[in-house]
Amino acid sequence: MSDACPVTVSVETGDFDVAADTARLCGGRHDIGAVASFIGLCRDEAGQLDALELEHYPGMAEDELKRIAGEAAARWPLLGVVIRHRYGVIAPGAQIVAVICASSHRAAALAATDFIMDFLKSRAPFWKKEHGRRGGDKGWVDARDADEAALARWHQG
Amino acid sequence: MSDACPVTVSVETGDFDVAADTARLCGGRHDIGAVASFIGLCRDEAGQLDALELEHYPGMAEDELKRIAGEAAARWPLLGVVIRHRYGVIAPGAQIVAVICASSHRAAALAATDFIMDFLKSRAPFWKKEHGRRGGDKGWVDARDADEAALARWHQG
Amino acid sequence: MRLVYFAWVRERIGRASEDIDLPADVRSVDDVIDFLVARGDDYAHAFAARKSIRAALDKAHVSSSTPIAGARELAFFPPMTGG
Amino acid sequence: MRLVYFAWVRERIGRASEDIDLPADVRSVDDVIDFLVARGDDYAHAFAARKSIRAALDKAHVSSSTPIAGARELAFFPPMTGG
Repeated sequence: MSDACPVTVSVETGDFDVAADTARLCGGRHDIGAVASFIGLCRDEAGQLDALELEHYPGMAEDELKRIAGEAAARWPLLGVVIRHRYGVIAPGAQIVAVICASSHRAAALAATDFIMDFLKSRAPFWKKEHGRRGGDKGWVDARDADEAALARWHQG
Repeated sequence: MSDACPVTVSVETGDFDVAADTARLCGGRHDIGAVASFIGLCRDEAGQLDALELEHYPGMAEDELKRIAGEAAARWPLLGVVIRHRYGVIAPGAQIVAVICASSHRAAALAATDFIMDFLKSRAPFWKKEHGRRGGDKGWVDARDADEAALARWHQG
Repeated sequence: MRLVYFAWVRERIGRASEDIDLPADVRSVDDVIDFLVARGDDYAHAFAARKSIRAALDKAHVSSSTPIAGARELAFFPPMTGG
Repeated sequence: MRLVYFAWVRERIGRASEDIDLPADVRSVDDVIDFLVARGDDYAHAFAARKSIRAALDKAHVSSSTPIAGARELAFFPPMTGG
Protein backbone atom coordinates (compact mmCIF):
# COMPACT_ATOMS: atom_id res chain seq x y z
CA MET A 1 0.00 0.00 0.00
CA SER A 2 2.83 2.41 0.74
CA ASP A 3 3.68 2.77 -2.96
CA ALA A 4 0.42 4.60 -3.48
CA CYS A 5 0.93 6.77 -0.42
CA PRO A 6 2.89 10.00 -0.88
CA VAL A 7 4.61 10.99 2.38
CA THR A 8 5.61 14.57 3.20
CA VAL A 9 7.67 15.30 6.29
CA SER A 10 9.18 18.56 7.48
CA VAL A 11 11.12 19.77 10.52
CA GLU A 12 11.32 23.55 10.41
CA THR A 13 11.23 26.63 12.63
CA GLY A 14 8.45 28.27 10.61
CA ASP A 15 4.74 27.67 11.02
CA PHE A 16 2.72 25.26 8.85
CA ASP A 17 -0.70 25.40 7.19
CA VAL A 18 -2.82 22.27 7.67
CA ALA A 19 -5.56 23.53 5.33
CA ALA A 20 -3.05 24.03 2.51
CA ASP A 21 -1.54 20.58 3.14
CA THR A 22 -5.00 19.00 3.15
CA ALA A 23 -5.90 20.71 -0.13
CA ARG A 24 -2.61 19.51 -1.66
CA LEU A 25 -3.24 15.91 -0.50
CA CYS A 26 -6.73 15.82 -1.98
CA GLY A 27 -6.23 18.02 -5.04
CA GLY A 28 -7.27 16.50 -8.35
CA ARG A 29 -8.19 13.08 -7.02
CA HIS A 30 -11.56 11.58 -6.11
CA ASP A 31 -10.49 8.40 -4.34
CA ILE A 32 -9.95 10.04 -0.94
CA GLY A 33 -13.04 9.73 1.24
CA ALA A 34 -11.49 10.54 4.61
CA VAL A 35 -8.90 12.98 5.92
CA ALA A 36 -8.00 12.83 9.61
CA SER A 37 -5.69 15.36 11.17
CA PHE A 38 -4.15 16.26 14.46
CA ILE A 39 -2.61 19.57 15.53
CA GLY A 40 -0.53 19.86 18.70
CA LEU A 41 -0.38 23.36 20.18
CA CYS A 42 1.81 25.04 22.79
CA ARG A 43 -0.34 24.93 25.93
CA ASP A 44 -0.06 27.28 28.87
CA GLU A 45 -2.95 26.52 31.20
CA ALA A 46 -1.60 28.40 34.21
CA GLY A 47 -0.35 31.51 32.41
CA GLN A 48 3.18 30.75 33.66
CA LEU A 49 4.82 30.05 30.35
CA ASP A 50 6.66 32.56 28.23
CA ALA A 51 7.52 30.05 25.54
CA LEU A 52 8.54 26.49 24.78
CA GLU A 53 11.90 25.82 23.21
CA LEU A 54 12.13 22.70 21.11
CA GLU A 55 15.49 21.08 20.48
CA HIS A 56 15.80 18.34 17.86
CA TYR A 57 18.37 16.01 16.34
CA PRO A 58 18.80 17.28 12.76
CA GLY A 59 18.61 14.51 10.22
CA MET A 60 17.43 11.87 12.65
CA ALA A 61 14.21 13.79 13.39
CA GLU A 62 13.23 13.81 9.70
CA ASP A 63 14.30 10.16 9.30
CA GLU A 64 12.22 9.01 12.27
CA LEU A 65 9.13 10.90 11.08
CA LYS A 66 9.48 9.30 7.64
CA ARG A 67 9.97 5.88 9.21
CA ILE A 68 6.84 6.28 11.39
CA ALA A 69 4.80 7.50 8.39
CA GLY A 70 6.02 4.47 6.42
CA GLU A 71 4.98 2.10 9.21
CA ALA A 72 1.51 3.64 9.24
CA ALA A 73 1.26 3.29 5.44
CA ALA A 74 2.26 -0.38 5.74
CA ARG A 75 -0.46 -1.01 8.35
CA TRP A 76 -3.37 0.90 6.80
CA PRO A 77 -4.41 1.61 3.18
CA LEU A 78 -3.41 5.28 3.22
CA LEU A 79 -3.48 7.62 0.24
CA GLY A 80 -1.28 10.31 1.74
CA VAL A 81 0.51 11.30 4.94
CA VAL A 82 1.86 14.69 6.03
CA ILE A 83 3.86 15.18 9.25
CA ARG A 84 5.10 18.64 10.19
CA HIS A 85 7.08 19.36 13.34
CA ARG A 86 8.52 22.71 14.35
CA TYR A 87 11.58 23.39 16.48
CA GLY A 88 12.99 26.50 18.13
CA VAL A 89 11.07 28.96 20.30
CA ILE A 90 7.29 28.51 20.20
CA ALA A 91 4.82 30.85 21.95
CA PRO A 92 1.72 29.71 23.87
CA GLY A 93 -1.17 29.04 21.49
CA ALA A 94 1.13 28.41 18.51
CA GLN A 95 1.26 25.19 16.52
CA ILE A 96 3.99 22.63 17.27
CA VAL A 97 3.10 19.52 15.30
CA ALA A 98 0.61 18.36 12.67
CA VAL A 99 -0.25 14.93 11.30
CA ILE A 100 -2.61 14.49 8.35
CA CYS A 101 -3.67 11.07 6.98
CA ALA A 102 -5.83 10.52 3.92
CA SER A 103 -7.57 7.27 3.04
CA SER A 104 -10.63 5.89 1.27
CA HIS A 105 -12.30 5.15 4.59
CA ARG A 106 -12.48 6.85 7.96
CA ALA A 107 -11.26 4.02 10.20
CA ALA A 108 -7.85 3.87 8.47
CA ALA A 109 -7.36 7.66 8.44
CA LEU A 110 -8.23 8.06 12.12
CA ALA A 111 -6.27 5.05 13.37
CA ALA A 112 -3.16 6.01 11.39
CA THR A 113 -3.23 9.56 12.77
CA ASP A 114 -3.49 8.21 16.33
CA PHE A 115 -0.69 5.70 15.67
CA ILE A 116 1.65 8.32 14.20
CA MET A 117 1.14 10.71 17.12
CA ASP A 118 1.83 7.93 19.64
CA PHE A 119 5.09 6.94 18.00
CA LEU A 120 6.13 10.50 17.25
CA LYS A 121 5.80 11.42 20.95
CA SER A 122 8.13 8.66 22.16
CA ARG A 123 10.39 7.99 19.19
CA ALA A 124 11.02 11.22 17.29
CA PRO A 125 14.09 13.01 18.70
CA PHE A 126 12.62 16.27 20.01
CA TRP A 127 12.96 17.72 23.50
CA LYS A 128 10.90 20.51 25.08
CA LYS A 129 12.23 23.10 27.48
CA GLU A 130 9.95 25.56 29.27
CA HIS A 131 10.80 29.22 29.57
CA GLY A 132 8.92 30.78 32.51
CA ARG A 133 7.13 34.11 32.59
CA ARG A 134 9.77 36.14 34.37
CA GLY A 135 12.55 34.96 32.10
CA GLY A 136 13.11 32.02 34.42
CA ASP A 137 14.22 28.74 32.93
CA LYS A 138 11.71 26.15 34.12
CA GLY A 139 13.77 23.33 32.68
CA TRP A 140 13.28 20.34 30.46
CA VAL A 141 9.86 18.72 30.21
CA ASP A 142 9.85 15.19 31.63
CA ALA A 143 8.73 12.34 29.42
CA ARG A 144 5.39 10.94 30.53
CA ASP A 145 5.06 7.26 31.33
CA ALA A 146 1.63 7.43 29.69
CA ASP A 147 3.28 8.26 26.36
CA GLU A 148 5.47 5.17 26.48
CA ALA A 149 2.52 3.04 27.63
CA ALA A 150 0.45 4.32 24.68
CA LEU A 151 2.74 2.46 22.28
CA ALA A 152 1.70 -0.90 23.76
CA ARG A 153 -1.76 -0.41 22.22
CA TRP A 154 -0.27 -0.95 18.76
CA HIS A 155 1.73 -4.10 19.49
CA GLN A 156 -1.22 -6.46 19.66
CA GLY A 157 -3.12 -7.73 16.65
CA MET B 1 -16.93 18.90 31.58
CA SER B 2 -19.52 19.80 29.00
CA ASP B 3 -20.11 23.24 30.61
CA ALA B 4 -16.63 24.25 29.50
CA CYS B 5 -17.12 22.83 26.03
CA PRO B 6 -18.70 25.08 23.41
CA VAL B 7 -20.51 23.01 20.77
CA THR B 8 -21.17 24.26 17.24
CA VAL B 9 -23.32 22.21 14.89
CA SER B 10 -24.57 23.04 11.40
CA VAL B 11 -26.52 21.27 8.68
CA GLU B 12 -26.36 23.32 5.50
CA THR B 13 -26.07 23.00 1.74
CA GLY B 14 -23.03 25.30 1.57
CA ASP B 15 -19.44 24.26 2.07
CA PHE B 16 -17.56 24.67 5.36
CA ASP B 17 -14.05 25.79 6.31
CA VAL B 18 -12.28 23.56 8.83
CA ALA B 19 -9.30 25.91 9.14
CA ALA B 20 -11.58 28.83 10.06
CA ASP B 21 -13.46 26.66 12.57
CA THR B 22 -10.18 25.50 14.11
CA ALA B 23 -8.94 29.08 14.41
CA ARG B 24 -12.23 30.08 16.06
CA LEU B 25 -12.04 27.18 18.54
CA CYS B 26 -8.50 28.04 19.59
CA GLY B 27 -8.61 31.82 19.29
CA GLY B 28 -7.53 33.76 22.38
CA ARG B 29 -7.03 30.76 24.63
CA HIS B 30 -3.89 28.88 25.64
CA ASP B 31 -5.38 25.83 27.35
CA ILE B 32 -5.94 23.86 24.14
CA GLY B 33 -3.04 21.52 23.45
CA ALA B 34 -4.68 19.24 20.90
CA VAL B 35 -7.09 19.63 18.00
CA ALA B 36 -8.20 16.52 16.15
CA SER B 37 -10.33 16.73 13.06
CA PHE B 38 -11.95 14.55 10.47
CA ILE B 39 -13.21 15.50 7.02
CA GLY B 40 -15.42 13.17 4.99
CA LEU B 41 -15.30 13.73 1.24
CA CYS B 42 -17.46 12.60 -1.67
CA ARG B 43 -15.51 9.66 -3.09
CA ASP B 44 -15.71 8.37 -6.65
CA GLU B 45 -13.05 5.71 -7.06
CA ALA B 46 -14.37 4.28 -10.31
CA GLY B 47 -15.22 7.54 -12.07
CA GLN B 48 -18.87 6.42 -12.29
CA LEU B 49 -20.38 9.04 -10.04
CA ASP B 50 -21.84 12.33 -11.21
CA ALA B 51 -22.79 13.41 -7.69
CA LEU B 52 -24.12 12.33 -4.33
CA GLU B 53 -27.43 13.67 -3.13
CA LEU B 54 -27.85 13.87 0.62
CA GLU B 55 -31.31 13.91 2.14
CA HIS B 56 -31.76 14.76 5.81
CA TYR B 57 -34.45 15.11 8.45
CA PRO B 58 -34.54 18.85 9.20
CA GLY B 59 -34.50 19.57 12.89
CA MET B 60 -33.73 16.02 13.95
CA ALA B 61 -30.38 16.06 12.10
CA GLU B 62 -29.19 19.10 14.08
CA ASP B 63 -30.59 17.66 17.33
CA GLU B 64 -28.82 14.33 16.87
CA LEU B 65 -25.49 15.99 16.06
CA LYS B 66 -25.81 18.14 19.21
CA ARG B 67 -26.72 15.09 21.27
CA ILE B 68 -23.71 13.13 19.96
CA ALA B 69 -21.39 16.10 20.61
CA GLY B 70 -22.79 16.34 24.14
CA GLU B 71 -22.15 12.63 24.76
CA ALA B 72 -18.56 13.05 23.62
CA ALA B 73 -18.11 16.07 25.92
CA ALA B 74 -19.50 14.03 28.84
CA ARG B 75 -17.00 11.22 28.16
CA TRP B 76 -13.84 13.23 27.52
CA PRO B 77 -12.54 16.56 28.85
CA LEU B 78 -13.17 18.52 25.66
CA LEU B 79 -12.68 22.26 25.23
CA GLY B 80 -14.70 22.60 22.04
CA VAL B 81 -16.55 20.57 19.41
CA VAL B 82 -17.60 21.52 15.88
CA ILE B 83 -19.71 19.25 13.66
CA ARG B 84 -20.66 20.36 10.16
CA HIS B 85 -22.73 18.24 7.78
CA ARG B 86 -23.89 19.26 4.33
CA TYR B 87 -26.98 18.10 2.46
CA GLY B 88 -28.17 18.43 -1.13
CA VAL B 89 -26.11 17.67 -4.22
CA ILE B 90 -22.40 17.14 -3.60
CA ALA B 91 -19.81 16.60 -6.35
CA PRO B 92 -16.94 14.05 -6.21
CA GLY B 93 -14.02 15.47 -4.24
CA ALA B 94 -16.20 17.91 -2.28
CA GLN B 95 -16.54 17.95 1.50
CA ILE B 96 -19.56 16.28 3.12
CA VAL B 97 -18.88 16.26 6.86
CA ALA B 98 -16.37 17.64 9.34
CA VAL B 99 -15.79 16.95 13.03
CA ILE B 100 -13.32 18.99 15.09
CA CYS B 101 -12.54 18.28 18.77
CA ALA B 102 -10.27 20.39 20.97
CA SER B 103 -8.81 19.29 24.30
CA SER B 104 -5.82 19.76 26.56
CA HIS B 105 -4.42 16.39 25.55
CA ARG B 106 -4.25 14.39 22.37
CA ALA B 107 -5.89 11.16 23.52
CA ALA B 108 -9.19 12.89 24.35
CA ALA B 109 -9.30 14.92 21.13
CA LEU B 110 -8.60 11.91 18.91
CA ALA B 111 -10.92 9.48 20.71
CA ALA B 112 -13.80 11.97 20.75
CA THR B 113 -13.44 12.63 17.00
CA ASP B 114 -13.51 8.88 16.31
CA PHE B 115 -16.52 8.42 18.63
CA ILE B 116 -18.50 11.26 17.04
CA MET B 117 -17.91 9.96 13.50
CA ASP B 118 -19.01 6.45 14.51
CA PHE B 119 -22.27 7.66 16.04
CA LEU B 120 -22.89 10.24 13.34
CA LYS B 121 -22.70 7.54 10.63
CA SER B 122 -25.34 5.33 12.22
CA ARG B 123 -27.49 7.74 14.21
CA ALA B 124 -27.68 11.09 12.43
CA PRO B 125 -30.63 11.13 9.99
CA PHE B 126 -28.92 11.54 6.62
CA TRP B 127 -29.31 9.37 3.54
CA LYS B 128 -27.08 9.25 0.47
CA LYS B 129 -28.28 8.67 -3.07
CA GLU B 130 -25.88 8.18 -5.96
CA HIS B 131 -26.35 9.90 -9.29
CA GLY B 132 -24.50 8.02 -12.04
CA ARG B 133 -22.38 9.46 -14.81
CA ARG B 134 -24.90 9.25 -17.62
CA GLY B 135 -27.66 10.88 -15.61
CA GLY B 136 -28.62 7.44 -14.33
CA ASP B 137 -29.96 7.14 -10.82
CA LYS B 138 -27.82 4.54 -9.09
CA GLY B 139 -30.06 4.52 -6.06
CA TRP B 140 -29.77 4.82 -2.33
CA VAL B 141 -26.53 3.84 -0.65
CA ASP B 142 -26.95 0.82 1.63
CA ALA B 143 -25.99 1.11 5.27
CA ARG B 144 -22.87 -0.87 6.07
CA ASP B 145 -22.96 -3.50 8.80
CA ALA B 146 -19.45 -2.38 9.71
CA ASP B 147 -20.80 1.06 10.65
CA GLU B 148 -23.29 -0.42 13.09
CA ALA B 149 -20.63 -2.78 14.47
CA ALA B 150 -18.29 0.17 15.04
CA LEU B 151 -20.62 1.47 17.75
CA ALA B 152 -20.00 -1.61 19.88
CA ARG B 153 -16.44 -0.41 20.48
CA TRP B 154 -17.77 2.40 22.66
CA HIS B 155 -20.10 0.35 24.85
CA GLN B 156 -17.42 -1.31 26.92
CA GLY B 157 -15.50 0.37 29.70
CA MET C 1 -50.71 12.55 13.79
CA ARG C 2 -48.15 13.84 11.31
CA LEU C 3 -46.26 11.07 9.51
CA VAL C 4 -43.01 11.87 7.68
CA TYR C 5 -40.99 9.64 5.38
CA PHE C 6 -37.40 9.78 4.12
CA ALA C 7 -35.22 8.28 1.39
CA TRP C 8 -36.61 5.12 -0.22
CA VAL C 9 -39.44 4.89 2.31
CA ARG C 10 -40.61 8.29 1.03
CA GLU C 11 -40.15 7.24 -2.59
CA ARG C 12 -42.09 3.99 -2.18
CA ILE C 13 -44.98 5.63 -0.34
CA GLY C 14 -44.98 8.44 -2.88
CA ARG C 15 -45.11 11.37 -0.48
CA ALA C 16 -42.86 13.10 2.06
CA SER C 17 -45.49 13.57 4.77
CA GLU C 18 -49.17 13.26 5.58
CA ASP C 19 -51.53 13.94 8.47
CA ILE C 20 -53.54 10.88 9.50
CA ASP C 21 -56.18 10.37 12.17
CA LEU C 22 -55.21 7.08 13.72
CA PRO C 23 -57.81 4.78 15.32
CA ALA C 24 -57.72 4.52 19.11
CA ASP C 25 -56.36 0.96 19.04
CA VAL C 26 -53.20 2.10 17.18
CA ARG C 27 -50.99 2.58 20.21
CA SER C 28 -47.38 1.77 19.26
CA VAL C 29 -45.03 2.45 16.36
CA ASP C 30 -45.59 -1.19 15.34
CA ASP C 31 -49.34 -0.61 15.31
CA VAL C 32 -48.87 2.38 13.00
CA ILE C 33 -46.89 0.25 10.58
CA ASP C 34 -49.60 -2.46 10.62
CA PHE C 35 -52.22 0.21 10.01
CA LEU C 36 -50.28 1.68 7.07
CA VAL C 37 -49.45 -1.67 5.48
CA ALA C 38 -53.19 -2.49 5.43
CA ARG C 39 -53.86 0.80 3.62
CA GLY C 40 -52.33 -0.12 0.28
CA ASP C 41 -49.60 -1.65 -1.84
CA ASP C 42 -47.29 1.38 -1.74
CA TYR C 43 -47.17 1.23 2.05
CA ALA C 44 -46.80 -2.57 1.99
CA HIS C 45 -43.85 -2.14 -0.39
CA ALA C 46 -42.27 0.57 1.79
CA PHE C 47 -42.45 -1.58 4.91
CA ALA C 48 -41.69 -4.95 3.23
CA ALA C 49 -38.22 -5.13 4.80
CA ARG C 50 -39.80 -4.16 8.08
CA LYS C 51 -36.83 -4.98 10.31
CA SER C 52 -34.66 -2.50 8.50
CA ILE C 53 -37.09 0.42 8.91
CA ARG C 54 -36.13 2.94 11.59
CA ALA C 55 -38.57 5.21 13.42
CA ALA C 56 -38.30 8.55 15.20
CA LEU C 57 -40.99 9.99 17.46
CA ASP C 58 -40.94 13.78 17.70
CA LYS C 59 -37.44 13.69 16.18
CA ALA C 60 -35.89 11.17 18.58
CA HIS C 61 -34.96 7.58 17.69
CA VAL C 62 -37.39 5.01 19.10
CA SER C 63 -37.84 1.25 18.89
CA SER C 64 -40.92 -0.09 17.12
CA SER C 65 -42.58 -1.13 20.39
CA THR C 66 -42.63 2.48 21.67
CA PRO C 67 -46.12 3.91 22.49
CA ILE C 68 -47.09 6.90 20.34
CA ALA C 69 -49.42 8.53 22.87
CA GLY C 70 -48.91 12.30 23.07
CA ALA C 71 -46.49 12.51 20.15
CA ARG C 72 -47.09 14.89 17.26
CA GLU C 73 -44.73 13.57 14.58
CA LEU C 74 -43.69 10.05 13.66
CA ALA C 75 -40.97 9.49 11.05
CA PHE C 76 -40.05 6.34 9.13
CA PHE C 77 -36.79 5.91 7.24
CA PRO C 78 -34.13 3.40 6.16
CA PRO C 79 -30.87 2.86 8.08
CA MET C 80 -28.90 6.10 7.99
CA THR C 81 -25.97 6.60 5.62
CA GLY C 82 -24.63 10.05 6.41
CA GLY C 83 -21.09 11.05 7.28
CA MET D 1 33.97 8.57 16.63
CA ARG D 2 31.68 11.58 16.70
CA LEU D 3 29.63 11.85 19.89
CA VAL D 4 26.58 14.15 19.99
CA TYR D 5 24.47 15.15 22.97
CA PHE D 6 21.01 16.64 23.31
CA ALA D 7 18.84 18.42 25.89
CA TRP D 8 19.99 18.03 29.49
CA VAL D 9 22.64 15.47 28.53
CA ARG D 10 24.20 18.20 26.36
CA GLU D 11 23.85 20.78 29.13
CA ARG D 12 25.44 18.57 31.78
CA ILE D 13 28.36 17.55 29.60
CA GLY D 14 28.79 21.17 28.54
CA ARG D 15 29.08 20.63 24.80
CA ALA D 16 26.88 19.59 21.86
CA SER D 17 29.38 17.26 20.21
CA GLU D 18 32.96 16.04 20.24
CA ASP D 19 35.22 13.71 18.29
CA ILE D 20 36.85 11.07 20.45
CA ASP D 21 39.29 8.28 19.66
CA LEU D 22 37.92 5.34 21.58
CA PRO D 23 40.19 2.54 22.87
CA ALA D 24 39.84 -0.79 21.10
CA ASP D 25 38.15 -2.44 24.09
CA VAL D 26 35.23 0.02 23.92
CA ARG D 27 32.91 -2.10 21.83
CA SER D 28 29.29 -1.35 22.78
CA VAL D 29 27.19 1.71 23.58
CA ASP D 30 27.41 0.65 27.24
CA ASP D 31 31.21 0.59 26.98
CA VAL D 32 31.17 4.15 25.62
CA ILE D 33 29.09 5.32 28.58
CA ASP D 34 31.54 3.61 31.01
CA PHE D 35 34.45 5.25 29.21
CA LEU D 36 32.84 8.71 29.38
CA VAL D 37 31.77 8.42 33.03
CA ALA D 38 35.38 7.65 33.94
CA ARG D 39 36.49 10.82 32.13
CA GLY D 40 35.06 13.33 34.58
CA ASP D 41 32.32 14.62 36.83
CA ASP D 42 30.32 16.33 34.06
CA TYR D 43 29.99 13.03 32.21
CA ALA D 44 29.23 11.17 35.45
CA HIS D 45 26.48 13.70 36.15
CA ALA D 46 25.05 13.41 32.63
CA PHE D 47 24.85 9.61 32.86
CA ALA D 48 23.85 9.39 36.55
CA ALA D 49 20.30 8.29 35.69
CA ARG D 50 21.79 5.85 33.25
CA LYS D 51 18.64 3.83 32.61
CA SER D 52 16.82 6.88 31.30
CA ILE D 53 19.50 7.78 28.75
CA ARG D 54 18.66 6.90 25.15
CA ALA D 55 21.19 6.27 22.40
CA ALA D 56 21.16 6.51 18.62
CA LEU D 57 23.85 5.05 16.36
CA ASP D 58 24.16 6.80 13.01
CA LYS D 59 20.77 8.40 13.68
CA ALA D 60 18.84 5.21 14.47
CA HIS D 61 17.62 4.21 17.94
CA VAL D 62 19.69 1.45 19.53
CA SER D 63 19.79 -0.36 22.88
CA SER D 64 22.80 0.14 25.11
CA SER D 65 24.17 -3.34 24.38
CA THR D 66 24.52 -2.57 20.66
CA PRO D 67 28.08 -2.88 19.20
CA ILE D 68 29.44 0.40 17.83
CA ALA D 69 31.81 -1.11 15.26
CA GLY D 70 31.68 0.70 11.93
CA ALA D 71 29.43 3.52 13.12
CA ARG D 72 30.41 7.17 12.63
CA GLU D 73 28.09 8.97 15.03
CA LEU D 74 26.76 8.05 18.45
CA ALA D 75 24.15 10.25 20.13
CA PHE D 76 23.02 10.35 23.77
CA PHE D 77 19.85 12.06 24.93
CA PRO D 78 17.01 11.95 27.48
CA PRO D 79 13.61 10.37 26.73
CA MET D 80 11.98 12.31 23.92
CA THR D 81 9.24 14.87 24.57
CA GLY D 82 8.21 16.12 21.14
CA GLY D 83 4.76 16.27 19.64
